[in-house]
Amino acid sequence: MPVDRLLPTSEAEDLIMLTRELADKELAPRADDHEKGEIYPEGLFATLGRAGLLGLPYPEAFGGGDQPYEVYLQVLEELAARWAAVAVATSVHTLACHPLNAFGTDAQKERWLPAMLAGEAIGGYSLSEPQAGSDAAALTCKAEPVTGAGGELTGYRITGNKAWITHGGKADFYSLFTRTAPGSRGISCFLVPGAVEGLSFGKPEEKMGLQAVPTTSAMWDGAVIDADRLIGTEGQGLQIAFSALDSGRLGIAACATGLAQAALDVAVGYANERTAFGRRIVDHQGLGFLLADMAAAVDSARATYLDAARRRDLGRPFGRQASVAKLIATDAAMKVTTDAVQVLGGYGYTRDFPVERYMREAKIMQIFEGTNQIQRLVISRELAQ
Amino acid sequence: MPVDRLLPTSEAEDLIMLTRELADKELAPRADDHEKGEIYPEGLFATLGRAGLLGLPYPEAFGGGDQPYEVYLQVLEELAARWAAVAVATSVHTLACHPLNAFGTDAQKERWLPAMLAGEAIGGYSLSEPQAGSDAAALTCKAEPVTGAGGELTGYRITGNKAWITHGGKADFYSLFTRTAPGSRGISCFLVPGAVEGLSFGKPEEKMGLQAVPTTSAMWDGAVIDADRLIGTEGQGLQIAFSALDSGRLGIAACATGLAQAALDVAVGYANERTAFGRRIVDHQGLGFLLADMAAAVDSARATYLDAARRRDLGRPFGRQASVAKLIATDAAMKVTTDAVQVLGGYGYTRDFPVERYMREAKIMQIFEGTNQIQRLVISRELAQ
Amino acid sequence: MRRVLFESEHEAFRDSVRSFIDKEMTPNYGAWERAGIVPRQLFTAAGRLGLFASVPEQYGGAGITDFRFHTVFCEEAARAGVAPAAVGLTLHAEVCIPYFLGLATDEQKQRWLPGLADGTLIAAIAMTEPGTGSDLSGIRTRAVRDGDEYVVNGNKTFITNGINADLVITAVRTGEHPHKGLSLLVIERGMPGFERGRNLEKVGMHAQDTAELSFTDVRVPVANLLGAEGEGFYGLTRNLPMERLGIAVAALAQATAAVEYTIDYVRQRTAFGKPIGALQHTRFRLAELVTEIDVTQQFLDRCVIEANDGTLSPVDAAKAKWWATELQGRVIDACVQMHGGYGYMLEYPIARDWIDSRVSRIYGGSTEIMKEIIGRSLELG
Amino acid sequence: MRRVLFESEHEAFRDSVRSFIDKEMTPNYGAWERAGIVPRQLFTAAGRLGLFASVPEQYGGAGITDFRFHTVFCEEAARAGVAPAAVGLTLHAEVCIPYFLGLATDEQKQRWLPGLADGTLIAAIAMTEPGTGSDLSGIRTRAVRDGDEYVVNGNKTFITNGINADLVITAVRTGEHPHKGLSLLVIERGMPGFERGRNLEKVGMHAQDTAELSFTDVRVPVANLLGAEGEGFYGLTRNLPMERLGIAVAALAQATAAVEYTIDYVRQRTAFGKPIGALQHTRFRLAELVTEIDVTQQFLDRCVIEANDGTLSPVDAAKAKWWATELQGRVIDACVQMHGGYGYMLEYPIARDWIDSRVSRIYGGSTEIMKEIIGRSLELG
Repeated sequence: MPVDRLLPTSEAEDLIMLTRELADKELAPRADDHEKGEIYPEGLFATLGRAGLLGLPYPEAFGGGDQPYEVYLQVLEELAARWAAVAVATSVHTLACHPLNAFGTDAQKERWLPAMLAGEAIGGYSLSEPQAGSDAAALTCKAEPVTGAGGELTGYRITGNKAWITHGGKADFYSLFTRTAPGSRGISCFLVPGAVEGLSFGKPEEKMGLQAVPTTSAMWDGAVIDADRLIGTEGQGLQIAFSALDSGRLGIAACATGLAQAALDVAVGYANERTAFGRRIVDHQGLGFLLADMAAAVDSARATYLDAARRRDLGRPFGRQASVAKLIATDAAMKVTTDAVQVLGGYGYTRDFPVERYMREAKIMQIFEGTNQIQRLVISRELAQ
Repeated sequence: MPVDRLLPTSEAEDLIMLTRELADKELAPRADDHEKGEIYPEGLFATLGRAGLLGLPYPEAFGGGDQPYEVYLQVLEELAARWAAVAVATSVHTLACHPLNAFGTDAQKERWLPAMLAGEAIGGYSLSEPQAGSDAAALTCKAEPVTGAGGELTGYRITGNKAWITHGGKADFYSLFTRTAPGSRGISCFLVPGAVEGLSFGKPEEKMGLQAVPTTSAMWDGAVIDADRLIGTEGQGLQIAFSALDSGRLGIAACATGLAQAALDVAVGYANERTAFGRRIVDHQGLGFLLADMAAAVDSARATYLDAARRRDLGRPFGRQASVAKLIATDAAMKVTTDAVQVLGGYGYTRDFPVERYMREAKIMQIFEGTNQIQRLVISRELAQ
Repeated sequence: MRRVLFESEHEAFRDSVRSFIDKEMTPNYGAWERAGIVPRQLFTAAGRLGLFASVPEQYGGAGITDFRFHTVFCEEAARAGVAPAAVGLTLHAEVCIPYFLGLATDEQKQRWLPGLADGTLIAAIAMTEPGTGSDLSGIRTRAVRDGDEYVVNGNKTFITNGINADLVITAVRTGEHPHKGLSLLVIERGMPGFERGRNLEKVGMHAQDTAELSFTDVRVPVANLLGAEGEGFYGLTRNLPMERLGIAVAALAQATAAVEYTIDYVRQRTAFGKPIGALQHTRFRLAELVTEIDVTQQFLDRCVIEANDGTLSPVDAAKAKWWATELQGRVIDACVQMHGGYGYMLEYPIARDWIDSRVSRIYGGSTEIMKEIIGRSLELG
Repeated sequence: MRRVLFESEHEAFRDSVRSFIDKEMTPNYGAWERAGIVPRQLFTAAGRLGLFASVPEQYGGAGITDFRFHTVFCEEAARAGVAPAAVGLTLHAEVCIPYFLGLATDEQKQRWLPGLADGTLIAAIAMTEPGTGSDLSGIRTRAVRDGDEYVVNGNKTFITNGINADLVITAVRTGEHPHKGLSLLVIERGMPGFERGRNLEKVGMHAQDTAELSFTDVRVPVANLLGAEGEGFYGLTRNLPMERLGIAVAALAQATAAVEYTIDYVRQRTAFGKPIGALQHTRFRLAELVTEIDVTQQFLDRCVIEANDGTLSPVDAAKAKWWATELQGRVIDACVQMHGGYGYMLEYPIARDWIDSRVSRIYGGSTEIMKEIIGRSLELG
């Protein structure tokens, strides 16, 4: 039974219908095999791009969908309900388009943005380093100016290691944050190509889940990129990164909600069919109440991220609400997927049913885009006057 | 710091401002003394009525405010943040107006509704009986026809006991549900006056909280009421009661959210002032994270009841969402108020600060308008296909 | 699960305690709640019962320090629904008397122990001040030496037995060092300048007096110094593990009693034509609660044995305190919920338990302080 | 908190277990995970270690039934991060062998016990069928008597040791009564018509084989009937408390090991210039976890003592099982979270623990079934 959604326009309703159809056809049937085999879904993101799903919250002028976050996030949720790794990568791609869209010059935007929003160029986001998780001021990877014969700036030489890059080694471009000067105001943002001499990627991390889309480290060994790939000004990097943070958290909140919804749907379907002691197990009160709490958690997570999204769409502050949404939705996803395994019993623990995968996928959502402990830190600092 | 609300119109914003001013002036300063002394706030509901707050979701034609539930509930929340008992009684009054508004004839509405919506007549709701909590089919209080000389129906004679009546003995009218025939289709709804010969009320229950507004039982000892006080048709009572159920649950969800917000505000204020071991306690991570979880629970509860309210306003099904909202918001209120006592430590346990009262008030919200176990039953039945 | 804590003498004591509670406490409990205090005679009656038996025989006690007797008393008070009226007694017995046993000089013992043993002298301990909680370094009540006396000025709050107490072990500042500047003085009823403030209005625990105390130029003889000057911090902290274990034991006893009430209730109350105990949800919830209680009981029983052996560590006591009191909160809250509307009505003991029990996560060191103690012991960096 | 469970012989056994794990298990563990199974030689090695010592001396064992040795083995396997490879061994030792000890005839004992004792015969128990979980009355595998043989048809699933097993204690239906129609047959490797299905793909526990079994007209001699015909239900249920306690003990051991890894991790990992262990939130979370573990350890240790005494009740075993496995889930999940991104990477043992441990709340009777057992014992109506 599809989710009963509140949507602002009939265009948005059509978009959700399109997403469901596409996702039912292209994502759902393939997710299991790709995740088990750790096989990257070649060509799939191009398909999503052709359907217009990879530039939804960006301007039509550059080929985007001009959709409010309220709608974009619900699309993401529908994708996540079929294949979380693809939804997460879509969220990361959307995030990776943000620096150029918000801080690039018109020339830069005209040159690169249309291909990015059309999904012809898939993006990754490269902020973390091995020893700097959520602590951006501790970054050490550096970009040094390269000058031409006349002493003019022609490019930057990049040296250092980055970590935890979703789509690493597969993406066509990365929004990269590196150090151009000491201190927290010495970070700059670059839109770098996915392949350049002196850039190599580590082997994919062996993760518990989200295995179809690789997460890798990147080694920058003096690679030189053109000077015009600097987005914004030197030293503006942290400002750019922070401006994307809250939106990225909403993306994960939506993915987590979709994942939880999928787990709930499987659990409800199973509980309606399986019988024990002569009755359907959904009619046993102990299990019925568990399912009710799962459903309440999913509904409430959705309402919470949509509240934050609507604030963003209205141009109102939404940072605290984004942290609340990420915290509530990913904790809900962890609880709901874990309980879904329980509902299916021994079957839930086997790979014959998808809930075990959902549970493994949910765990990382409590961790990335700022662990939920970091979200609590953000909220509590807002409460400290 | 007032709650940052999303409201649909500027008229609604004005209404919230008016509510805050009125509540700061008339409710907040008196709540403590009235609750401690168990003193009914005489005249207060008339004041609320004059301000237009007692008929908000009803038609302007009869003196109502014609406000969507999305707005009405946020008004209720603002009241609850100052004085939960008054907000609960307001919710009950609004609920008590529902049978007449939705099922009454035009003549009945013209006769009674304007005074009710203007708050000149305050209402109570009388469904429960001592041995029938949420189990309406088990009602035994009965209404028997009284006929005139010519055998025509002139009234009903009511005999039996009712329980758990908010505003019992104080209200001007009650929406009363009694049995006119056996079986679950034998319940009828009457709009009865608050004073009639043969009707008496028990002494107020000694409750843990919400003490300023009495909760009593009612003893009907053959009291006779006019025949035209039947709302709808004989036997339609359960249908009427069920049609009000979901809206009543949303009212409690809003009250619980307001109460939780008040507790959060006190806790945050205290944590910003009080120091321990040389720092403000809000800066201790253990406490900061607790406050963050409290804030997240309040935000999420509000988003959840508003999602349900918007569905109601759009004329879409919202029964499941109302149960989810009641469950999520009242569980959140219990957790947040309990933790607020903890934040204030020993002071939290004394009557010098209001959080101990908030905690006592939150407990009943998990219980009335259908215990949270009943909500889970409703949700799980919806999940059983 | 079967317990292996008690010997036959404890079960015999349990019988005495039951008849004591039936006779001395239950009939008067409502009146004490309304009065906000228990009468002084309750202490002398408890003395006759043997509750203060840890005082040595030469001073009128029995010289028996066995925490199991205390455990029995807490369990029975909880079962009878009179636990708040027992708080002052157990404070006197298990918190205050040990201060005197451990720190008093022979002369002081002769002065005070006989009265403490027979309940004619009621003790309290005054540590907390307005604005300081568990942070002892913040204590500002000052005692300035003047010849053979100290002149004491300051305020204390949240003092259990604050109204009834004859001897108040008071933490005072005799020097500037946050810890080494603390001393303990026994301030006695009637000393000029020692005033009791109001009996605080609390959310629950109505039968127990909790007061503010104030000291204005109170002249206290040096002979009333308990332990050496500057050793107050040591004195205050050495007995904390036992105090915390006592709170844990009482908390678990109350949770156990609450579940017993609730089992009785759900067997009787019907809904949709069946006892609500027949509903699977009720059965599951009660199964959860009895499990939590059983698991915790075995742990606390081990702690009691270690306490008797003198090996209970402050860290294990902290574990017992926060775990048992948080459990108490969870369990009693669930029991109220299973009572439905009746659980909110004060005529049902479960409603009183709910409001009485909230404080146990706060006093004797809050849950957060307990976690700090345990967390530090892990030496995480 | 200090434990009072073990004697010196158990600590000596602990040393042997450690060197056994270091030598026989840890070096091969990765290969076993990839293979989805442990080799048969592990069972014979475990026989030499003394893991199957409950078999009487006359049949090649030592006649020692002391659950504390099992406890030691579980704790050390968890600490070394090889617990999934120990599951088949402990199933053989603590679930299957007791069936033979309790139900086998002398003739059967002579046939099978020597091989079970030295690990050359590997046992499994086949109860669950596709579509039936803990509901034994739903068993449909049928054994029809034909002269001196039964003809068995049906399917079983989720069978631990399903691939390795030589002797499969199989629950079969010999009559229509839901319970009294059940019997136990020992079906042996190689009997015609006994096929093993695929080794199931599981979320974790990769080093342990879990298989589907099918029986098509398998002819089993009546001499292989374990216990009397129609007494299968009794046979299946009598050993459940021990099986459940075993799961609880393993679950707590794994939670304990997870906290130990995590303490090491938070001491080393830094953020914002300090070890993350210095952050108050980390300290509080770990304080909570060690408390929960300590509390539960004392309870389980009591259960082990009762198990040895033969007094452990099914209800107390149910409490131990659900409580310890739910605790394991909570604790390990929190430990993953404290590892941050590294906790999601399979090279860290905590990540493997997380996926391995999920099943413990399901097998041996799910949490819900445990609550049903406890709830019914309360006789609520």
